[in-house]
Amino acid sequence: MIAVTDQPIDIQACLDAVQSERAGAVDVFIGTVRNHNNARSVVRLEYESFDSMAIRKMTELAEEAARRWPVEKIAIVHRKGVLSIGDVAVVIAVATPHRAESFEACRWVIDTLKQVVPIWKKEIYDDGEEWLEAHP
Amino acid sequence: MIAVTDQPIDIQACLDAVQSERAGAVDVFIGTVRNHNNARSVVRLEYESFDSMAIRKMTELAEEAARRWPVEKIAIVHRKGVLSIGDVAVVIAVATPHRAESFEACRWVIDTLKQVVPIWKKEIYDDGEEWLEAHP
Amino acid sequence: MELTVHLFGITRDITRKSRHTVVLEEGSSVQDLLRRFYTEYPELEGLKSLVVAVNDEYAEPTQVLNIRDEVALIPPVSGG
Amino acid sequence: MELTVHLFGITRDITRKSRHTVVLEEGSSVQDLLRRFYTEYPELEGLKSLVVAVNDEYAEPTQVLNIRDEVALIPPVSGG
Repeated sequence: MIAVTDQPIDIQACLDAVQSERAGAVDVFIGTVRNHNNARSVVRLEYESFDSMAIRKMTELAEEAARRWPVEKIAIVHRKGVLSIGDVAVVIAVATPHRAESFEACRWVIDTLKQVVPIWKKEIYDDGEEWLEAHP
Repeated sequence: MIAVTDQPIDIQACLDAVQSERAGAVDVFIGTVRNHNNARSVVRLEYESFDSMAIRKMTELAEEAARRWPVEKIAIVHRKGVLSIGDVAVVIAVATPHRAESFEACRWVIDTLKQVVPIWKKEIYDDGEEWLEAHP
Repeated sequence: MELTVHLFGITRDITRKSRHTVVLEEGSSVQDLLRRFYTEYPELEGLKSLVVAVNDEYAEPTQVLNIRDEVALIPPVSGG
Repeated sequence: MELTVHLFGITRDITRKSRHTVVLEEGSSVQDLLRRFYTEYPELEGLKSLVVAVNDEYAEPTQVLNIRDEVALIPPVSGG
């Protein structure tokens, strides 16, 4: 399951999507909206996505993960739109036969997603707002 | 949340238990019953637990993880009794401010749980059964 | 040739547009397109990086653009 | 002194009991208790490891046992 959605992410649906009788391990990464960043108080977030390219890049991540590790099933779902504190922004679930590879593959996917998938995060503070990573 | 239960593990309850406004990352490890092990076909599993000591050891793991990493919240739940293929045997959920430490802490907890928590797994095959790890 | 470029995130804020139409000579490259944007919106120079996607794929600066290409400016991504 | 020892997993299968009562001299250690089990159930020698838990904590072989201790045999664990 690969998706970008403006609706709350259904984590159970992600888990159901990676269910496999051959898998003994599922590692799930859940990225949520924190109430602060770099000592500034965050009021809400806005995620913007270039959907068609984001889906393409997420699909490539899933394929590359399956080449590097014995992945049985994988789910990558990213939220877009306005998010409040505590909301789930991204879920990555990776099912593999053994646990070491589930951790490694899941971590590689989130690390690489943050570098290559065209999704942008704006943090809104009490006293302003900022597109993350935009400036040096 | 620290528990040993003979009922199916409620993963959403584990996630709710680690919800924190200060956490931006939750890593969740889910151990499930595979349909084979060491090339033998597994029919079902039986987990036995020394409950009082298991809870004590799992609590110590949670405390030690919180000393080593900036853990906001943690859940460790292990199933006992008879499990079928695909059933969830263990769930570990770790909420931390950033993602690297959620992966590291979660992996340390499952690796250490498998070494020190007094829970025993018997695999039942087509043609026999075996307590795992019992013999050299 | 006339190309419509999709804009996201901070590039949308800087240009105040989600699409921007640019007229380029035939045979223009990704680099030529970027130069045009920098001339028109000097504030884009302040970004940590700015690359171009062509047909949902990151493009090299030397890649030649075609009238049927779907083109987007990609400022530093920050998903996850 | 009389101690009731809790048995789990393969030690329960080998002894065919979930509790086993052992009579030991006062001042006996964890090692003395293990020796008694090995004498009575030689099949326990085949295990990868066998340790004793006293009051929900792993015990050293030299630890002296007390009549009020809650004692368990811990064969190799395999949770997770």
